[in-house]
Formats: sequence, C-alpha cells, structure tokens
Amino acid sequence: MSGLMTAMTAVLCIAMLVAALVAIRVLGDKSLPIAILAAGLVSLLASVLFLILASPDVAMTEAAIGGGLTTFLFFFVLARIRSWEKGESEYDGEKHD
Amino acid sequence: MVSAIYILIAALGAAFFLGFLKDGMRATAFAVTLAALVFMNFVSAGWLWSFAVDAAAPVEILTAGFSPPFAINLRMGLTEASLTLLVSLSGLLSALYLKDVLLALGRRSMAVLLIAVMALCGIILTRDTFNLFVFFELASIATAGLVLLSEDERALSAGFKYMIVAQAISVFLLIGIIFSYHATGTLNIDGMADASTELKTGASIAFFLMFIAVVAELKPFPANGWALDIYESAHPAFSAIFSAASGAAFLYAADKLLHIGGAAWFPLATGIGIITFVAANLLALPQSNDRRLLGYSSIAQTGLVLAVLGQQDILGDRYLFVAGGLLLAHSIAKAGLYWLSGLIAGRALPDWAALRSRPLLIFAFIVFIAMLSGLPPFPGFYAKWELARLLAGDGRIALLALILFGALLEAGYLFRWFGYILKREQPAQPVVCTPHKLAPVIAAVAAGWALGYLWGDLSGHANLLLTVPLLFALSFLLLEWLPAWIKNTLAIAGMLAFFVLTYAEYDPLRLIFAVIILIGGPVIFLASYHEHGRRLGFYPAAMLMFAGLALLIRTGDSFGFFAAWELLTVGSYFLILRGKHSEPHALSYIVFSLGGAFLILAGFALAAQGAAQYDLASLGLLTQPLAPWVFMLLAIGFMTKTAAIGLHIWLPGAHGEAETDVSPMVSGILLKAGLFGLFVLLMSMGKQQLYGIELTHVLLWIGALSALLGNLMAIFEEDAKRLLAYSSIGQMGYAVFGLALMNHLGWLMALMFVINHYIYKSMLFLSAGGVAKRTGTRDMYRMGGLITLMPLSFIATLIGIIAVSGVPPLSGFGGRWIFYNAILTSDARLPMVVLFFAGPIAFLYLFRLIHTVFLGQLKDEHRKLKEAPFWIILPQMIFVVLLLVFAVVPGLALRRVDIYLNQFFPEGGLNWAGTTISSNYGYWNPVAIMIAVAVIFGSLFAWLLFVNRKAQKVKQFNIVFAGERPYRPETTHFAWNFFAPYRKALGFMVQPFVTRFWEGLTNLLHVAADLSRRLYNGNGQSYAFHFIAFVVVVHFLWTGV
Amino acid sequence: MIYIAMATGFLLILIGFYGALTNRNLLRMIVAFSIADTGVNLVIISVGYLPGRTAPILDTTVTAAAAATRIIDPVPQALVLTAIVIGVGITALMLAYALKLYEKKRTLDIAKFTELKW
Amino acid sequence: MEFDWMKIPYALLTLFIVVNYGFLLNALIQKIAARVGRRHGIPIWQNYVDILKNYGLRSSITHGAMFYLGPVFRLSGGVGLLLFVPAIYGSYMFSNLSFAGDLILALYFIFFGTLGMALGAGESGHPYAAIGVSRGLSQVTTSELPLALAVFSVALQYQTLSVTEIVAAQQGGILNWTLFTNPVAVAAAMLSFLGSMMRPPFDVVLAPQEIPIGPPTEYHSSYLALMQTNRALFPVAKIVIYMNLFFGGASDWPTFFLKVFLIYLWSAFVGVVFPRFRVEQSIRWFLIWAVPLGILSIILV
Amino acid sequence: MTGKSMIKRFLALLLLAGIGAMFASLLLAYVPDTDLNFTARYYAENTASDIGAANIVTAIIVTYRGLDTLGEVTVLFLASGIVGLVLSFGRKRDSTPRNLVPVGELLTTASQHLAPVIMLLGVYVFVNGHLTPGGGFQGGAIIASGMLLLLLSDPLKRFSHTLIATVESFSGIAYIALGLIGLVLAGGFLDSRILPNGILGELISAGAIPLIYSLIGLKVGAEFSSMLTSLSETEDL
Repeated sequence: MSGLMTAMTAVLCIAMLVAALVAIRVLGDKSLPIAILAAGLVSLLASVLFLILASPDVAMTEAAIGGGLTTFLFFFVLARIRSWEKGESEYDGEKHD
Repeated sequence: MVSAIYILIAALGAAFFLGFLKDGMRATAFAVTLAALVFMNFVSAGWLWSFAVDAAAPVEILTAGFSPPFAINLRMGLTEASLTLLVSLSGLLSALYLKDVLLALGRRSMAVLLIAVMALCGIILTRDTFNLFVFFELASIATAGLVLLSEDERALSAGFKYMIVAQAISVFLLIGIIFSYHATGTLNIDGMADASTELKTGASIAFFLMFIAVVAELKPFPANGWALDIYESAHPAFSAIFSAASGAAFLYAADKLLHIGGAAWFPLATGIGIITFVAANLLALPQSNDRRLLGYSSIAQTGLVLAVLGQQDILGDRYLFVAGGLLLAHSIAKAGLYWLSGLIAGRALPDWAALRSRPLLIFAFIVFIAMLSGLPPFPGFYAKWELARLLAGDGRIALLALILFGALLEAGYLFRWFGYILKREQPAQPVVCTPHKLAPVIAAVAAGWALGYLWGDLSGHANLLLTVPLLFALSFLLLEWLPAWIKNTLAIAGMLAFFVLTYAEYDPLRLIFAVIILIGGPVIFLASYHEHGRRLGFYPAAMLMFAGLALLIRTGDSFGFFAAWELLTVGSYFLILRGKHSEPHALSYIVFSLGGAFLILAGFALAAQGAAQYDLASLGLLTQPLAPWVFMLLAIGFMTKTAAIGLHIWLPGAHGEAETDVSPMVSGILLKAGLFGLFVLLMSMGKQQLYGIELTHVLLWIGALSALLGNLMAIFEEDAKRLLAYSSIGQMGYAVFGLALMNHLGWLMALMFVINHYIYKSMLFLSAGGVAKRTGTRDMYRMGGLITLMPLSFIATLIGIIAVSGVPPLSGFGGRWIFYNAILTSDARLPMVVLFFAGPIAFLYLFRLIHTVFLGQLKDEHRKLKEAPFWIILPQMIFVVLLLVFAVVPGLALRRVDIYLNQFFPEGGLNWAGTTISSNYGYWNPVAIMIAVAVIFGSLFAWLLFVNRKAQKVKQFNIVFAGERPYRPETTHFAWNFFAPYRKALGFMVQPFVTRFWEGLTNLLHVAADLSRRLYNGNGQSYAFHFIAFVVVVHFLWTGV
Repeated sequence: MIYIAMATGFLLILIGFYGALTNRNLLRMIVAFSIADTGVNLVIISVGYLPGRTAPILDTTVTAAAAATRIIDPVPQALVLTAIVIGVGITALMLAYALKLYEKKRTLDIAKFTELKW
Repeated sequence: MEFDWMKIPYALLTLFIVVNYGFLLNALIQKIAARVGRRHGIPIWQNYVDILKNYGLRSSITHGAMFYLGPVFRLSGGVGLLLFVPAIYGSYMFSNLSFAGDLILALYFIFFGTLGMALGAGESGHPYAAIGVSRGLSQVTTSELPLALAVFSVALQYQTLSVTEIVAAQQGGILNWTLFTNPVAVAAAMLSFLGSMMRPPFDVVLAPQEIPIGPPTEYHSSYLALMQTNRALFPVAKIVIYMNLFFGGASDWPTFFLKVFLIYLWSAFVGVVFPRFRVEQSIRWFLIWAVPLGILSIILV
Repeated sequence: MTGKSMIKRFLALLLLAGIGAMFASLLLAYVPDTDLNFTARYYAENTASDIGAANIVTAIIVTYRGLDTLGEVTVLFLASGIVGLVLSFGRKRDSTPRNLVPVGELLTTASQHLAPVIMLLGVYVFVNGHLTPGGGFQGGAIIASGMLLLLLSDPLKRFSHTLIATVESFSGIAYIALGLIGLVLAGGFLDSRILPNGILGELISAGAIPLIYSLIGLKVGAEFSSMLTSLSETEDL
C-alpha cells in the first residue's frame, strides 16, 4: 500500500516537474497557450497529490481554482490580447531577443 | 472602550457596503468612506488616550471565542494604538486629499482605500503569523491597486513591478511560516516566541525566510527599485500612506518577528537597516524628481528605524521613545511632503519654487524637513540624542558613525531642495490650493509640533518648547503680519529684557558672551530698522538664532548645549539663505554645521557613557583612552563654526552674500558660538594627548594656519564683504590660537578677540553693506572715491581697519599686546612664526578695503549717491564710540575675566595698577598711548591746517599724470587685482586646495550615487533578481558571519 | 513519500522563480509565479502530513474521540486553502495589469516598461 | 616709570636732536653713496634748504581730508615711534614716553605712519600712488617678518618685553650685546632692516625712475615738508630700536650718534652694491633668506 | 539566444542555487511529526464538542481562524475591485472592435442548460462544507465556472454588474454581521456558536458554519464572476 503510494507520488511528482519545465520553456520552446495549459496541468497533478496526502479539501480547491479558474483567466486575457494584435505576433517579448 | 476589532470591522463593513450604492451616488460613497475612517480614528484615539493618559494595560482581543493559539487574537496596547492612529489618520487625511480622484473613480477605489487602511491596522494588531501574512497580502494588493489613483500612466508598470516582487516575497513568507509552525507547533506570535528555541538560534532558515520577507516589504537596499518607481509615479496622497502608514505597519511587523526570533537576530535587522539608510540617502543625492527623492528618503528613514529595531537590546526602556520618535517624525513629515507635492505642478525640484507665493506652505516645508533631519524641537531630535547616547554608551561607534553620516547626506539634499524653493525662478504654474488638499498639510504641521512637545516632555530633559528664548522666537511666527519696525522693536526689547532678567546668573566669562549676544545683538538690530514692509521670515529666523545662542551660554548640561547648538545653526541658516545669491553658500553652511553638530553629538554621547544626564563640567572627569577622542570630536565640531582652515569654505559665501544687517549678526555674533564651545571644552578638559600628540598643540597649528590663510585669501578678494568674511577666518584663527595656548594670557587674548571682533567686524560689515546698498555692487573695483559722499561710512571703516590691524592706539593693539605676552610662556614656537607672518598681511587687505572703496577715483555713475541710510549708520557710530572706549579702558571688560581665569590658570595674570596694565614681561598704558598719539597727531594736524588754510579742493582729475590728465575714472582707479605682485610671489598658497578637496568629495559622492542608482534600471525582472539576490547574499553573509 | 512531495514542492518553487527570472513575457512570468505558488502549497501540505493517517474529517471511522491519533494536522490545510485563494486573486490582478500594459504599449516584454528608473 | 610733566620738554628736546641728526645723516649717506658712484653728491646742508623751502611754500590745493591727514599720520608715526622708545639708556631725561608701552607698542607703531601714508596717497586719486602703496605693503609684510621674529627671539632671550630691561641686560662689555649673544637673530633683523630703509635693492616702492616717487606722488609744499621731516626722523627712530635691541643701546649721545650712523651705513652699503628687485622678487628674497634665519633664531633661543 | 540572456540565465541559476541550498537544508532538517502538535491535537479533540463540525478543516477555516478567512474573502473582493479599476485606468475611448469568435450552437445550448446545474452543484458544495470536503471557496469557484460557461456561450452577454455587486456586498455584510453577532452573543468576533451545535454529521449542525460558509461561497462566486466579467468586457466599463 504505502509502496504503491510512494511510487504514485514519485510518478506524479516527475510529471509535475516536467510540466512545470515545459511551462517555463526550459523543455522545448512551447507557445504561450501550451505553457498555460502545462501550468494548469501542474495544478491538476498537484491536486491529485493532495488527495494522496489526505487533504481532500485542498485537493478540491486546487483543482477548481488553481487548475480551472486560473487557467481560464489566463485564456481570457490571452484571447483579449490576441484579438488586439490582429496577427502581429508581438506579444511574446522573447522573440525580439 | 470600543473594541479594537471594530477598526477592522468598520473598514470592511463600509467597503462591502459601498457595493450597494449605485454608481451615481459617489458623494454618498465618499461620505461613507470618510465616516468609516473617522470612526477608525476615533477608536484608535480612544485607546491611545486610555493607554497614554489612564495608563491602562494592553488588551487582548480574542476572535471566534477561543483563546490563542487556537484562534487568532489581536492585541491593543500603547504602541498599537499609536500606530493604528497614525495609519488611520494618514488614511483619513489622504482620503480627504484624494476627494476629486475618488469621486472620479467611484466606489471601488474608495473600497480599496478603506481595505488598505484596514489591512495596515490588521498588520499592527494581529498576533498571529499567518494572519499577518493575510494582512500582508491585503496590504500589498491594495498598494498595487492604489498606485492607480495616479494620473501618471507609468504607475501601471510600477504596480506590476511591485506585484512581481510581492509574489516572491509571499513565497518566502509562507515557507518561513510553515516551517516555523512545524518547529513550534503554533502560529501565534507570542506562542512562537515562548516555544521557540530553534528559531532563536540565529541559524534557523525558517525564521530567516519569514524575517527577510517582512524586511523586504521595508524596501531594503538594493531590493527596493519597485518602491522607488511607485513613489515616483503614484498619486502623492497614496505615497503619503505608503510612506507613513505602510512603513510604520511593516516596521511593527518586523518588530513582532524580532520578538519571536530574539536577540540573535538583532544584528541582522540593524545591518540591513543601516546599509539601507546610508545607501538610500547616498543614491538620493543626484535625484531631480521630487517624489522619487522623497521615496529615497522614505526608504532611508525606514531603514534607520529598522536599524533601531535591531538595537532594542541596548535601548531598553527607551526603545519606544527612540524608535517611535524617529518613526513618527518620518511618517508625519513624509506624508506632509507628499501632500505638498500634490500642490506643485512641476516634478523637478526647482519647480517647488512655486511655494514662494504661499509663505504658510514654506513654513510647512521647513517643519517637515526639520523633522526629517532630526532638528529640535521635533521628536526625531530627541530620539537621535537618545540613540546616540545609548549607542555610544555601549561602544557601537561604527553604527553611530554610519547613522550620522547618512543623516548628514539626507540633510544635505533636503536643505539643497529648500534652497531651490527660496531661490529658484518661480514656475508659471501656481500652487493649486484647495481646502481639502491644504487641510492634511496643516494637520501634519500641527501634529509635528504637538509631537515635538510630547517628545520634549518624555525626553527626561528640559522640554525645549517650554524654554523662554525659543518660545519668544516662535512667537514671531504668529506676529509675521506686523510691519517690520514693530517686530524689530519687539525683538530688541525682548533681548534686552532677557538680559536684564538673567544678568545675575552669568559668571564673568559667560557675561561677556551674554553681553555680546543680548546687548550686541540689539545694536545690530538697529540697522534692521531701515527695512520696510513686513520682512517675512526674517524675525523668526533671527530670533531662533539668538534663542539658540542665549540657550547655549546658559545651559549646563550636554543635552541643552547640543539642542541650543542645533537651534542656532538652523536659525542662522535661514538668515543666511535670505541673501540674494546665497543658495549654494547657505547649503554648504548647513552641511558643514550639521556635520559639526553631529560630531558634537557623537562627542557628548561618547563622553556620557550611557548616562542619561550629563553635565558639561563632567567632561573634565573623563580619562584615557576616551578623553582625547571626545576632545577631538567636540573640538572639530566647534571649529566648523569658527571656520577653522579646512572647514572654512562655507564662510566667505555665507557671510558675503547675506543681507546687510545679517552679515554682522552671523559674523560678529554667531562665530562666537564656536569659540564659546571651545572655551567650555578647554575649561573642563584641558590638555589631552592622543598617540602622544598634544591635541592643544594641533589646535595651535590650526589656529595659526587659519590666521595665515584666512588673511592671505582676503587680500586677493575683489568682493568687499567676502574680504571681510575671509578676514573673519583669520581673526578666529587668532582666537583659537589664543585658546590653544592654554595659559592665562592666551585665554584673555581669545576673549579680547571675541570682543574686538564683534565690534569691528560688525561695524565693517555694516559699513560695507551700506556702501553695497548704495552702489548696487560689492565689487570693490567698481567703487572708489566714495569718501566725500559717504563720510560716516568711511570713518567707521577707517576706525575699523585701524583696530583690526592692531595698530595703536585702538583696541586691536591690546589684543596683539596680550598675544605677545601670552606666547612668551609657550613652547610652541613654530606655529607662532606662522602667526607672525599672518599679522602684517592684514594690512594688505585692510588697506585695499578702504582704498578701493573710499579713496581713489569716484565713478561717474556714483556721483549722486547719498550716505548710507541712517539706521545703518547709527550702529556704526555706536561701534566707533565703543571701540574708542574699549581702547582706552579695556579693563572695563577684561579685568573681571582676568580674575575669573585665575581659577584655571593661577599664574600669569595681569596687573591692573592705575592705568597701566602689566604682565610678567611687559607693560602697556592705553590711556597714555591714546593721549600721546592724540596730542602729536592733533598738533601736527592743527599746524598743517593753519599753514594750508586757504587750500582748495581740486577737481577729481587734477593730478600729475605724465603731463596729461585722465578723464575716465575707470582707467585711473588702480583697484582690480590690487596686489598683483603679491599674487605672483605667494599666490600658490591660496590655491583652493581645501575647496577642491570638499568639491572632490562631493563630486565623488554624487558620481558614486549616480553610477549605483543605475542598478535600478526600471525592469521589473531585474527587480526580482535584486530581491532574490538580496535574500541569497544576506543569507550567505549572515550564516557566514 | 513525504520527502518526495516536499522536494517536488521546493523544486516547483525554484522552477517557478527561474521561469520568472528568465522569461521577459509578462504572461509567462505570471504563469511561472503560479507554478511557484503551487509549489508552496505542496510544501505546506507536506509539512502537515503525518504518515499513515487520514484526512481531518470526522465520520464513523474516525470518531471525535480517536481523532487525535488518526488524523493528520488540519492546520496546514486550512492555511493552504487561504493561500490558494489569495494566490488566484493576485494572479487575476497581475493578469489585469498585463492586459492593461499591453493595451498601452502593444507589447508584453517587461524590458519595455522601464520609463521609471534610477 | 610714571608720567610727569617734565617729560614733555625732555621729549621735545630728544625730538629736536634726532631731527637735526637725521637731516645731516641723510645727506651724509647720500653723499657717500654718490661718491661711491663717482658723482659729486649733494651738499651736507641740502636737506635744511629743501625743508625750509617746502615749509615756506603755501599750498592752495588739496585732494580732500584724507590727503591732508596722510602726512599727519606719517609724521605722527615717526614722532610717536621715537618717543615711545628710550633714546639714551639710563638717562631720565631721554627716556621719553617709554612708560606708555613696551617693545610691542613700538613694533606696532611702525605701521601707524605707513597706514596713514597709504591712506593719504590713496586719497590723491593718482594711480601711481596706489601702485606704490600696493608694492610697499606687499614688501613690508615679508620684510618686517624677520624683524618681528628677531625681536621675539630677543624677548625670549631676555624674558622681557621692556626695552629698557633689554638694554640693561646688554651692559658690561661688548660681548654682552645681543649681536654676540644671539647672532642669528641679529642677522635676521639686519636683513629685515634693509627692506625697511627704502634703499636699493628694495626701493621699488618709491621707484624713483619709473614712477615719480610712488605714494607721495601728489604731495608738495608743506605736505612734502612734513614727509621730508619724517624721512629724516623715522629711520633714526627705527635704528634706535635696533640699537637698543641688538647693539647694546647707547648711554650717551656720542655713542648714540656713532651707532646710528654705523647701522645706517649698513643699508647704504648694501644699496650701492646691489641692483633693484621687483616686488615679488624681494618678497621671495626675504622669505628665502631672512625669514629662515628669524625662525632659526626663535628655535635656538 | 544572445549572450546577454545567457548571462541572465546563468545568474538566475546561480541565485536559485543559493535559494535551493536554503530549501535543501530545510528539507534535510525536516523530521515529520509522529504525533500531532498541541495546536492540532486541540483541534482534533475539541472540534466536535466546540463547534460540532465534522470537517475539522472547515471548523478551522470558518471559526477558529475565521479572521484569516475574512481576510481571504477580502483579498478576492479587493482583487476583483482592482481588476475593474485597472481595466478602466487611463482609458481613452479608442475602442478597437473585438473580434468575435463565432460560438457553436452546441456550446450555447449546452451551457444554457448546464449552467444552472453547475451552480446548483456549487451551492451543494458549500452548504455541506462542514461535513464533507469542500466548502465556500470550492463552491464559489464552481458557481463562477457556471458563469464562465455562460460567458463563453455568449461573449456579448451583459451580466448585471449591479446584481453581482449586490450579491458581493450583501454576502460580505452579512458575513460581518454574523461575525458581529458572534461578538455580541458568543465568545468573540466570528464565533460561529451563535446557533446550536446540533448533532455531529447532520446538515443543520455546527452552529452558524453552514450559514457563514454559504455566504462565503456566494461572495467568492460573486467575486470570481466579477473578475471574469471584468476581464472579458473591458470595453464596456
């Protein structure tokens, strides 16, 4: 039981770290929506981890707010910016390095 | 008593309630906001009253009905009550100030403001670490929101930068809190403090993270770029809150954390604080934007208080007095200044010249910068004194030195700014003055004075605001509406009355100073009658200086002495600044003077060794190894006022550019304060040795070099008043020399110089001032031949220069005679040689003064000039009489002092038999000399008159001029660069090395500041870097140490 | 297990910081900070975890009397709940700022918002 | 030493003797200098002729009050200087008014005339006068310095500032003179002496060639007569101080005349040998040669 | 990648190594408790009798540490208010017309039917907060996601700001009022024991917790909705 849990924890953790690295463009140069999704994924995975750590309240909150609402907020803003820029891809400062 | 929780509830309830109001009901919403704030003030004030007046015990407020640590508790005590009052009051006043903006932006902005104030109160009240975090977040979010009240669009990016850093801060704070919880099993601050053994070790990373996060909100150097951007771009009313209220709340949070961590963490707080204080003040030097400058100053002051938090182990029961004094002075002043900045249209510092149209606001500005600089009678002054005393008492000298250095930098840029206000061109846009914006400023001023009184009361020393001279000086503020001649009469009457009332209290030495100040002052004030109108600002400043002088000679303890010293410094600064082109000179005056004052402060603090009361007389009880250091600090401090060489560069400009009647005051009277200090010092401490060097011997050299170089510089000066100013440096050099001789006659000579210098320098300055007033210039080569037009001024100058040069029969000779007798017993031969050289040089500049102004060729444009105004001539004539009297009967003043000095030097006094004055070496009969000279002179003169009784005055150009007659006075008046050969031979000695040294030092500071402030490159990401680097480096240093 | 979770939490914080320090795009910085926030939450929960115990909810299996020996520390959970909500508030606020900054300058590059400096 | 009324006629007598001696001495020295230059020189009574002529002239012009006062100051300075110093040691008759003050008084009174002269010249409005004053004052600051140092050295040596006591200490043989007991001080003083005698190489102040007689440019007739009187009186008064301080003083008039003559001759001697310095040169000369000697004398005492 | 950004990355790594070292020592020094500390034990032992809530976390959030929660709600209130302020900051009327993404029929219909259900779910979550995992925050977030769905289906739909604001204010004030009642009737501000504790495990139990948590849920839902609408319809502000 506990061995299984540990293994699951380890897998989850590795997945979270990978997703996080994707989100900050260390692993691959992903576009902003992917990054946002990756960050959302980190939250979702974290909420699973919280369940394992016997914290159902936190897990629910993290899933609903960290994973869900926050991601939506990002996309709202992104959509607004996209609608302004009309094809110019200036929003990504990094591209002008 | 209304429970303190209502402070939070009222704000929150009102904020939530605002949502019910329709968008159109903005006025109602504003009223609700104000009402809530008023209520918060009411509650806080009520508690403050009950703690301060009724001495109630602190109250715990339990929430949720459970006791801590299981539920969150709040605490209301004296500190909390004062801080919540500070926070809610600045919130209320800022809300009032923001009326237009809030009405324009609607209820949401009001809600944010309310919550901001609530959150700050929460930070102050709560006793739970995590609750502290919640309020922290509220405060920082509200800050980010309130930045937007500004019309400046750059505020947006400033807010974002802040949030980046705030995010990083909250990460550290949370990690720190949870691990501290793990270590102690509680979130309660007091619980942690009781339970923690681990956190108290100084090695606890958990506590470190928690603490550094709180400290980061205090904008420590260099992780504070975001704060500066906020200060620069935010609405000034918000900056007022941000500086005054946020700073106070976060500082108290840091204090709470230190309560947990205990003494092991104090050095960390002090270290970060003091570095921030010095660095921020340094970086402020090259600032040109007013709000950013104030931001730097805010950061610096917060750093100072943080440093003080780390010193609570030695501050003991004075901790609140010191930290509170500094904090409140800073908060009120900074809030006031930010509110003021909202009234000014331009953002460059010189734009503040707009204030000139509003004397009341100038007064407010003065009050604020005085509070920030820690000048009496404001709380910062008392706090600074206590702090210095306790730091020095515990041997924390380096910290004290850094604090004083930083404070000097700060005073430097603040007073520079004040100079701009009075002297720069007024911008086209006037000050915007609406009642709701004016009220907060005035409230801040009132609060400043009230706290000044309170702190004076709590100080354990005499309350400065209850001293008669200071009250008298301040009363002139209320009399400003009267015409100048009435105020002048009041001033003269007041000073004379004070002298009469206190006459009996002086010993002979002090009596001489008292006479010069309280009788001599009014004589010079006679000259002030020539000014018409109201002469705004003159009398408060002048009377402040005289109040300081009067207090100085009357006080017996070090505190009173230092307070008086600061008062006279400030008063004289304002006086000097009144001169037309005196801006830079007044600045260097105040910087040197405050620097000197800080040395004096350090000296007294060191001497007191922690004792709360310290008599000046106890200086004599000091022993090695402390005594010589105290001696040195005090001596250098006093010599900034006597303008000893090396510390003299402020004097020529300051005295030269001052107004006609101000120059004699600051030269004839003010300089004596430094001499008085040296008298007191040498009387009690005597000779001191440092590393085998006799310090009085060093003083001898300083005196001699001052005399020589002061005189040398005077002869190359084209400006009449500056020439006299340089001459003062030389004269003070003689006096310092005399004191440093440490024998009976040396001191008598110094006193002789005190008296003589007062008389003849006042007279010469008045004469030169009168001439400058008539001719419109002070350049001597532009004058000439004025003897016929201004005979009385000429006579004053003639008598004056004969006296200065020491030629018999006038009183200057007496000084020289005592000098020669005094040095006969001294072994210091080389400095004597220097002084010998200085003597004849005086002839050069004196002759030049009288020749190029009064003799030679009259200029065409001056042909219709009149004699100087009556009121300027009158005191000169009084001085002429005085000089003659003093020349004939010097015993009048000196005899009692001679006897008095016997207690210090029983040997070597003078004999006063009949009219002859004799010493062990020689003798001198002033009456006989005067009669002999007068008879010889008179008979020759009579004879010549008889012989040439028919002589007619010839025309101006009727001179033998190689067969031709010149017709232009300009080409015939040999005046400019009068001593050209002398310059060729000895000009190298007056190379402005000292000026270059100080200029170089200033430039170095400015350049260093200008380079290092580029650290703040405006990039929010860099600021995040700074913050994280700050955490890492501090941790590294901390654990490394 | 608990160390793994805690280490992951710390690593997430570091990754988040790294992302915030190296990405100049405002939105990416915000994303990075939200990852760091998640990491913090994970660390806090790990600190409250006691191996082999259950969630702090009383029911028929975990009675009030036995709770003290059966449940994990509820306090960190309560704190994390608060922290999450505060975090989303700040994220929303930063997003609004980013949006507005973009509207002003048509760029999301943080290095372009340096009018205020020195 | 107290005042009594008899001192006044006695002082006047001293004054009379010294003035006459001064006239003769001036002419004599001038004649010697001329002879050295292979010229014939002036008759020995020439000064009397000049003085009488100038006193006889009535001036009808003046440049103003200070112009008037210039010569008065000048001569008062000379007379005062002479009278404040005892002329003949041990003689009550010729102790003059020395009860009024000591050495310091004499030293400072030297400047009384200088200052007055400078003022009077300034009032004349003539630029050459001002230039002369500028030069004179510049030079005097450094040329008087060695004297002051030497005087102080002597005062230290004898531990008194009273001239009479200093002379008294030198009695009893030539080897008791300061000249031998403190030769360095005397050397410094004698160099300084050169500077104050208005003779070459330090006479650029009066500048007989380039500028018509410097400060007194505008003076004539009785004004000039007063100054000529002073020019006879003042050097002798000054030399009296030197004589008293360094050369044992004089206890009778013949010694007085001889010593004064010899001291005066020293400056004349140097004057005929050396060319003239410019002011800055003379300032440097005094600082480099005379002042160090003075300092040395003070340190050695 | 330019050299400058290389340096930046290197510096960032260097600094984070420093932070990492601090974290590592925290981690290495960390020893899990074997027993609850005294605070936690108090909650475990006394929640049932004190408060009557089965979910101890809820008891802590709503009652024991109620002030935190009030602050937390205020954070959201503040954030939503400021989001509105920010987006109206320095506004010039240069309205760029929005590119409307055409919304599918399916989404529109689904959301219209789903939204009420989702909201109901939210209400369920916060009403049962004292019994089961979940509570006001989670429920509020769920309500907000219902709003979100409606927003997605009709981007131009005007939500009544007045309504949202009224709900916001009402729930906030009611929350404070309940807290005040606690202050007056029970042990202190935000004391939930103003109603009988009831029987552990029943819906109507745990004093005022269900009531308070419901208000929190409403408030949180309103705040999130307000933020979402603000972010989506800036032009109309």
